[in-house]
Amino acid sequence: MSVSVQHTDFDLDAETAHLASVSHNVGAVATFLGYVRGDDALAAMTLEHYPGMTEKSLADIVSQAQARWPLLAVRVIHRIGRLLPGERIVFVGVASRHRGAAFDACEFIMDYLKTRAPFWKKEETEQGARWVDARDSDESALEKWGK
Amino acid sequence: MSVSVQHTDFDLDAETAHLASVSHNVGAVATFLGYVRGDDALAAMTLEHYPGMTEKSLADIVSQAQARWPLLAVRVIHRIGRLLPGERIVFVGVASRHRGAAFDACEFIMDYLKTRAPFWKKEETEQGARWVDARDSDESALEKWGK
Amino acid sequence: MGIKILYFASLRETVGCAEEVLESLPAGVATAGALREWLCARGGDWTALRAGQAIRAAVNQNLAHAHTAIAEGDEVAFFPPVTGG
Amino acid sequence: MGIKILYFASLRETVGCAEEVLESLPAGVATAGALREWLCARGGDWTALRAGQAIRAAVNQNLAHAHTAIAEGDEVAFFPPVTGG
Repeated sequence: MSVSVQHTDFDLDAETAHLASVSHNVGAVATFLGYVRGDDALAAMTLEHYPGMTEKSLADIVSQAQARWPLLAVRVIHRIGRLLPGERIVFVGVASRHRGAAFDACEFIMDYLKTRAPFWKKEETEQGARWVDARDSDESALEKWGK
Repeated sequence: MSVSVQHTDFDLDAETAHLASVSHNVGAVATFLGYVRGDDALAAMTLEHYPGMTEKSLADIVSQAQARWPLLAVRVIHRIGRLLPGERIVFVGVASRHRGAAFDACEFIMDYLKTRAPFWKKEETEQGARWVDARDSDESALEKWGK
Repeated sequence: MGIKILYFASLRETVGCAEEVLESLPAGVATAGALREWLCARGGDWTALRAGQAIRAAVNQNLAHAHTAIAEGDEVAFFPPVTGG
Repeated sequence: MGIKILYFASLRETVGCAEEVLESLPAGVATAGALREWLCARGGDWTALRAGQAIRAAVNQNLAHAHTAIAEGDEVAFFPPVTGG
């Protein structure tokens, strides 16, 4: 398990190659990449977080996933600071023997991250800056995991 | 939509960057990578396919996914020929506005590919060569898509 | 026109044939299932196509059922359950 | 020991404070919910913490409920619903 919170972008090829290389039993790697959408003349997005709690909550989310599925490796990278449209915000990668566990755990981690990890987005547009509202659909996405 | 059946490996960074770049509305890219597992002293895996039908069935699977979810881009790459343990067999990447559609469509495409696309795997081990048996769990994985 | 028949994977190896062309559809054979029975009746290795064996069929590169109609000019394929991905 | 209180995102901007330290827990305040009410009672911008506003709390960096106990030495944070990912 490995969790990073960082300003810089990441090397997708290297991250994925590492997930696949942890064991000769890896048959499946599911990944998720979240991007800054260029909606509504968005100029930039700034991500604030709660240092200390962020790493702790991400590690806890990953532990929950590892308790539910037979995972061989998990990697979570979340960027902070000012990001431009098209830039990557988040990476979740999960390696497992078979695809079912990899897909489920990757989506589970994203659903929990979206509602439990202390990150906040502020959008800059020509009309000024505004904090992004939480989406009800993110909270309801948790229901499929039975909690 | 873009489907490739090829002997060569692929550039994950370039494929993912392309999926993310098709529209400024892309907020989510879900991907799946399948690998040759090094189980049971496996020396190599050879993938045979049905040229013509392969491309047609993959295009049909992708069309079904596009009819069910609001997708911005889909990419499927399936390798054929002789592959060694640790090598990548298949890539499915799906770009969408939000993560739910991207995750669902990516898993749907893999579940259909595993049971409908005409590929066959033959394993080489020290004990000789044998064709891989279809897994019942692959057929039952389709049930969650209501078909 | 005739009819082209393709075999793949373990079935191709068992019957020792990747592709054959029948000059015309055998008498009384109008479906993928009937063609399979006709091929099975050749005996020997061809009994790998007998009822109960897990063999799939495609007609003109679309997955088919036993009752899928076939006609002169069609491409019919027989193969074991797929294992790609 | 005292108690450290952190504010994040829109709430941080509204109350104009990222972090403060109370020298001791206010009298009668023993839960995250009670601390929130005590802060709200400051009035003005602090009423952003009033009941009904979507504000979350964490105690010692774990998500908390209104009834979560707090004690001297704890780190308590208040913030709007998270929007990362």
